[in-house]
Amino acid sequence: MLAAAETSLLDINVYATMPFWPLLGALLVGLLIAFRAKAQYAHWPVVLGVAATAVLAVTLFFDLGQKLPAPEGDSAPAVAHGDGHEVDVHHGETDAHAHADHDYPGFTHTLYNWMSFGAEESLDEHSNRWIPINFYFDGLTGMMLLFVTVVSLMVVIYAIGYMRDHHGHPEPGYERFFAFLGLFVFSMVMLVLAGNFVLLYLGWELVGLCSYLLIGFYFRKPSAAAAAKKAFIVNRIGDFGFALGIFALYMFMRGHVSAGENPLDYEVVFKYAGSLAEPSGYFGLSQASLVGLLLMCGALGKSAQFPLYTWLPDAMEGPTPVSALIHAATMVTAGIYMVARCTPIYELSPLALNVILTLGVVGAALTATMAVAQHDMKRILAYSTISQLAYMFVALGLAVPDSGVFHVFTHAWFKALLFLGAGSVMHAMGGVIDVRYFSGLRHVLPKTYILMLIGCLALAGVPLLSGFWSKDEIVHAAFDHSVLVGVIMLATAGLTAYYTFRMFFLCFHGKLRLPDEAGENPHESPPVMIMPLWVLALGAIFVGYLGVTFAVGSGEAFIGVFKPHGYFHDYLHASTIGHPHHGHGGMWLMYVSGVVALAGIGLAWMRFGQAPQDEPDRKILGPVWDLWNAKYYVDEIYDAVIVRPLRGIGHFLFGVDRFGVDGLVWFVSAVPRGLAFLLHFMQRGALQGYALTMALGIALLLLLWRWIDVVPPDVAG
Amino acid sequence: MPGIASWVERSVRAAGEWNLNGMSTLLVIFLVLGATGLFLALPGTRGGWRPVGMALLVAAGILLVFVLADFALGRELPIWFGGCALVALFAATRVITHTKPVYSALYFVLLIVAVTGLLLLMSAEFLAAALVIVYAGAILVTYLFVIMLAQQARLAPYDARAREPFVGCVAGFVLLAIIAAQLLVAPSGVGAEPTVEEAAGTVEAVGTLLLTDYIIAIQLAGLLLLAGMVGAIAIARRQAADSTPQNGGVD
Amino acid sequence: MTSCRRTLLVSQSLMDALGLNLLIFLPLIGAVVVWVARESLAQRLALGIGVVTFLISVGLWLQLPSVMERGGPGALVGENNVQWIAVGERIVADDGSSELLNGVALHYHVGLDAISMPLVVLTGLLVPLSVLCSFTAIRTRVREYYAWLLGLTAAMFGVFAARDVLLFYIFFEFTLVPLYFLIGIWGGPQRRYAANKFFLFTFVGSVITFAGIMYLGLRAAQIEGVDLISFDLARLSALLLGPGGLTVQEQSLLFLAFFSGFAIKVPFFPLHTWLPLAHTEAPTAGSVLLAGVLLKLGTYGFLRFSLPMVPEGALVWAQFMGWLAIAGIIYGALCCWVQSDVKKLVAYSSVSHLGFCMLGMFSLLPIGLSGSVLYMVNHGISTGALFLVVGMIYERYHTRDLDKIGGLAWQMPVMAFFFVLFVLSSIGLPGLNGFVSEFTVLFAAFNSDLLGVWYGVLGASGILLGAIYMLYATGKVLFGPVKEPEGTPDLSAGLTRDLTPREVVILVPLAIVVVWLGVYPRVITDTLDPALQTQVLDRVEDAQIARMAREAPRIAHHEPVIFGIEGEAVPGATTVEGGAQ
Amino acid sequence: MLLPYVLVGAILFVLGMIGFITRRNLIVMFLCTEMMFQGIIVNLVAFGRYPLNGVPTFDGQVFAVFLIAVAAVEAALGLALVVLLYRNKETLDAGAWKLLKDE
Repeated sequence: MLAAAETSLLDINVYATMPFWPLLGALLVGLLIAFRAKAQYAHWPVVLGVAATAVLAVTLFFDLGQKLPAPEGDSAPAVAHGDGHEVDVHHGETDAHAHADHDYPGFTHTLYNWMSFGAEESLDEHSNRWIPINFYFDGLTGMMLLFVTVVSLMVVIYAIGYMRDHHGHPEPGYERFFAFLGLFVFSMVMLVLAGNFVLLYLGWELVGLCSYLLIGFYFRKPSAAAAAKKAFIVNRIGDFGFALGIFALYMFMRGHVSAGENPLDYEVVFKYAGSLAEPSGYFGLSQASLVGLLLMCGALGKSAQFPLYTWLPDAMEGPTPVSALIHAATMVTAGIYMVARCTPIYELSPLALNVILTLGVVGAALTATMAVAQHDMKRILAYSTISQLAYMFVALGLAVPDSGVFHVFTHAWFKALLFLGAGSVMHAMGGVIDVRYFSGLRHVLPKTYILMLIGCLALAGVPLLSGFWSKDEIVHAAFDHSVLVGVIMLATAGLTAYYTFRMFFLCFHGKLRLPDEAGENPHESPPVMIMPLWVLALGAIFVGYLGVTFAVGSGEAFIGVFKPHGYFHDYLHASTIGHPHHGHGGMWLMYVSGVVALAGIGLAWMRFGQAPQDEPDRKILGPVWDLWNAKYYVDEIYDAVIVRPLRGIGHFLFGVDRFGVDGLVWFVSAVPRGLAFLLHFMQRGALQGYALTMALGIALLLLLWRWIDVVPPDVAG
Repeated sequence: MPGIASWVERSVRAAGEWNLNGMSTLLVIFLVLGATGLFLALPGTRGGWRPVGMALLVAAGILLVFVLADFALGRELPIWFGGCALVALFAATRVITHTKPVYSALYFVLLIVAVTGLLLLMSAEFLAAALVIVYAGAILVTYLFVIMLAQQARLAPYDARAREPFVGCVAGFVLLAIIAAQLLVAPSGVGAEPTVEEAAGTVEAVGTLLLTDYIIAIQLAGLLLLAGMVGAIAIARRQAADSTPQNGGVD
Repeated sequence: MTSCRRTLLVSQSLMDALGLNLLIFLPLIGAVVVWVARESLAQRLALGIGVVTFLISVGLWLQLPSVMERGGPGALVGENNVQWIAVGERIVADDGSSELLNGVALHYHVGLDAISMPLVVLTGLLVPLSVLCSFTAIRTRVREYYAWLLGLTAAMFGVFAARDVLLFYIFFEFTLVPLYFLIGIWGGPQRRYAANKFFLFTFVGSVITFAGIMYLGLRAAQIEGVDLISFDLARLSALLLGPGGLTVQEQSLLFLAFFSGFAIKVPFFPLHTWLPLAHTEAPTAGSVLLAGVLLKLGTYGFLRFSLPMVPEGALVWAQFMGWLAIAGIIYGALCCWVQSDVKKLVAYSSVSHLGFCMLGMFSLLPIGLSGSVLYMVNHGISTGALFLVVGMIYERYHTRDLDKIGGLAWQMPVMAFFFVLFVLSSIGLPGLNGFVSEFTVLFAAFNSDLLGVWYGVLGASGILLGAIYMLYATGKVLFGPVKEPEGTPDLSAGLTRDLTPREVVILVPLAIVVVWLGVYPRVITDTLDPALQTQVLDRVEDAQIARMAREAPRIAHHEPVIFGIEGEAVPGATTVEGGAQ
Repeated sequence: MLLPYVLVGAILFVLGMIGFITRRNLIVMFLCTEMMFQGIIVNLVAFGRYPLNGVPTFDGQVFAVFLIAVAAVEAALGLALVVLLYRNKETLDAGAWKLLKDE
């Protein structure tokens, strides 16, 4: 048990408070708003809350690294199965069930029981099944929390500077912004910590809500309001499947679990995950495939995968820190996290993995091409985010979720850096973000220039920066799977380098040009904004080394020093991910991928090095470029194929409601109405007529009385 | 007469089984005669037939005497009863057949007197007196006032013609048939004749009853009378206020 | 010591009984007083009575756990049983007490168990709020208005408290009259038509229910072999499901009889057309109580009467009900999406939401039933709150047309906060109350043997559609550029641009409950679940066993595997059929 | 000896009813209602005097007294109404008032 362990830094109950500090901060800010306090210092509660969480997350990271049993596998010493139970807070019974096929090294900490399922028929009355509020701790949790909270903290600090005008006065809604940010960090930590699927769904929806609220932060702009709505609804489409997946999981699980086990707890689900190999009885799929595909729908929405990615570019309507935090670094990786978390289920379903792989490959390539033909800096980054998320999806589809999570990890740092850098540019340019309106900014924004360069290099996958290591692993796995997928991945990587540096050169190189909005004297951002960027930049450079081993002198190493797979992977293997099988693609691929990245950058330099005003690509590609620029008209197609017909059905049904259903009721009422029409001639208004009717009525009643014969027999004698 | 009596009895028993066909033929004839007679006697366009109607009604009355006499055979039914009953029914018939409301009202007085006789036969002296005083003395006078007030110079068209006499007679006599059939099969209370002393004390007895058991009801009746008075005044006032300007001064 | 404690308990239960009677009669007396009071006093008086009833209802609620501990899951808080209307011959005992021998007896039998308690507290909560929300909205015939509102309150408490079927029916119908006048006098431009339609729809349906209740009473007397017809709930259900009880045909017909009254009230899919109209025309308080409480009379009726009294009928019709519920969910949601009147939109969302409620109920699983009761409460809170907010907007802008207003979040940030909160509760955001009920209901539908996966799938599409129409409305009302009709906001009634403190006071309790029930729904379900099990589910399960026993011979004809009850009972399947009910 | 009285009472009642139905004059119609009262008074007294079982009581007479009171009230109000109606339309024809007619 972690709490009892001597070396653990903090008590488990302290870790369990982790999500609530930002929430507390958000609530305090809410109170400040309610009592109309000054906005100037409204960020403090949230900053402190997030900082507390971040500190806890870092501590937890090291605690878990020490305490979790070392993973079994060929490279690590084998550990007995029973070890998982020693850290089991939730229920201490150690008798392994016969059909429990896996024990994962995580453990659960329950706060309280949330919802009741009532007593199940198969159980005795006293063992209700619950959906508890519980947290699950394992390697994946620790790793996710680490970057989520640290990146969040950086973004929150950055926002203190960003959400102000040039004179340092807070924007309108400053407090609201921080309240939402606090709420978001709470939700995201909840999502990662959740110990059962319903709580996961809670975090899932809450981060969606925060995304909705923050995209719509500038709600007076119709485009922002529409984008917020779109984000929420598209996510809900995925959540529809996600919820069904949870239902299905419960349906399949409840037969397997024993008394006292809550069938949606991670611990229970993954313990009995092996039983999901049975056929489900629907569509000829196995249970694992059905559950896996349904859960995947959620990931498609949340992680902006093809075909549900369309909300993410629009989401850039939100303030830039939001784009950095929610729509690049953290929230959008929730889908990847969820699929990785469910590795024991996906392992059983090649079908689901193939679907994930296909969607990932299509998405990665498609959105990379779109990014080539955009003008808006944030949108370029958004498409690149989608493309990178698709990369991670490919890793999941290739059954190497540790590589996927590694890319999630590295990506969070450099993408947050890029977005915040773009935000810095935007801040200086007075809100203009279209690369056509400015260039040569390296003269006015030198620090931002350096930081952005680091971010772009990392994103492009230039060797020795973090993006390179994680991306290379995925490319490796892709080549292991098939050459076609590998080539597509590699090409996409090249494309990524190309469009990233297209943006970079257009923005920072060439002649200095400024938009009118920038004012006379654009200046570098204040330190409160630049400092977090440095932290992120350090991350962008160095976090990749967590995932490699130094093997100096070994022949099987990149440039003779680095070998793939390192501490990160070992750490991660102490989780539900287990030990994915990695092929040995050979070192040559690493060199190739490095060369491809550099080639992409070089091509971009050749074409955009002087930040040309006209689009050189457009001249070459012509209509194809236009198609890319128009994002393949996917939004328009969705609108025409789904939205309009559905709304048409709504109109139709409302018409049916007004005339059809109501008419039906009218028709039913027509019978008495007709009868009344026939009878209303009797209503002649003459007094005697009524008297006559009354007399006849009395006669009839008497007849009836006689007929029923209620004269009591004893009186009749 | 005994033959008729047994025939009646048989019929009555048959009626006990309940169907209309089995009912006393005598009663049926009475009902038919009465209905036809009343139909013809009611004011209307059949001016020439009114005497026929009257004759039929007289025949019906005689039949009724037979029915009653038959029933009373061997029991103490005073001859006074027959007399009062016939007078009452005659008066009642005239009330509804006479074309002139004044005469209707006067015949109604006769009806009251006859009913008083019936009540006396049942040794209900107090009620008999009350009936004469309240009805003949008070109510009918009011009626006459109103009739005078609203009197038409000549025969009013609505008095000259009955409204749907056929339907009315049929409905009325069907109801009567059903009631009579019920009565004939129902057990008939006999009750001991009161002694002279008892009979003499009815006023006291009724009075005691009214002021003991029914004291609350009496209060309520008083309240009702008061409310009626107030209502009548209110209506009268209202008409004075409302209708005068509209009708340009009827009075 | 023991006797002392017993005395304490007795006096406690007497206090409870007094409290429950006050709950019903205080508003009734209050109605009369308010009617004759001074106009300036009427508002405060009504509010005071509303608050007192709320406190009483909470007080009774706090008694519930201890009462259940003493008296088992079916125990009643504040039980009262008096013969009220009795017609027939009596036998008088020596001590002067008399007992009815034959005829009809109607008991004033009231009491609250864990099933009705949440709804009573919900009513208690909504009544003072709806009084409070009328302070500025109602400016004509003020005394009458509050009198009718309090009359409605009494009827609503009575319905949930009644333990006598006929008494239930009396209160059930009695709710119609005040609301009829509330809509017909203080409603919108089409109020007369709306009031008539509302009255006719609900009344016609419930008359058939009345016939069903009469049949139940007669049949129970027949089974027991007495001349005395009475309608006590416990007696009826014990008799009707005991030996010689109702046959399946009778049960399914009786279920339809109940259906006609309750389904219109719910309202179920094809019978819902009165609802949008009534909601749009009703004054805000009327809408709040209509959506918050009165619609629950239908679902409560199903739960309290249809399921326990005619469980086999419920089994026969369960799938039919499931389909209707799903049709309601999808149909209502799609209709919502195309509304331009925001109040009508919320009204249609009720159709959709109550479809969820019924779907859970007819899954006939423990989780589904408790989810369904939770849904009743949650829908009452979130939809009631939405109507309140919409009413507040309407008071200022005199329009509810989505195309005429917009961007109000800028003008009224506090209102926007509450609006968004209640919208989120309504679309089932986890952590808020709507989620718990929605999720459990869908769980139940998905896992039910009677309904099954496809019901769950189609029902779950409501999650998606709900988000679409609600966010559509939110976007139109709150976001985008500010759009206000000419000459508004109208602040003549002493309002401010954003919510006044009074209005905030109205919404804050609801907001608290929304969050509270979202994170700790067990405050209801801990007592609710055992009560549902003994009051409803046990009977349904017995009926299921009986049904299986009846079908066993037929199945045995085709396959060797026999669904036996208690193993060897199968050869005498007919005896099982008779005995197992 | 109940039956003869009751029969006469019934005939009086029915004759009154026929009169009420067939006559058009409001005053005569009112007279007819009084006639129906007479039939009922006879019945009440007869039932009290000749009970089906037990000894004669005076309750029938008491009821008849109340009936007379009611009749008096009815006459007062009814005649007031008749006068009112007459003043409004100058006719005693009951057919002149058909406001309840459903067009």
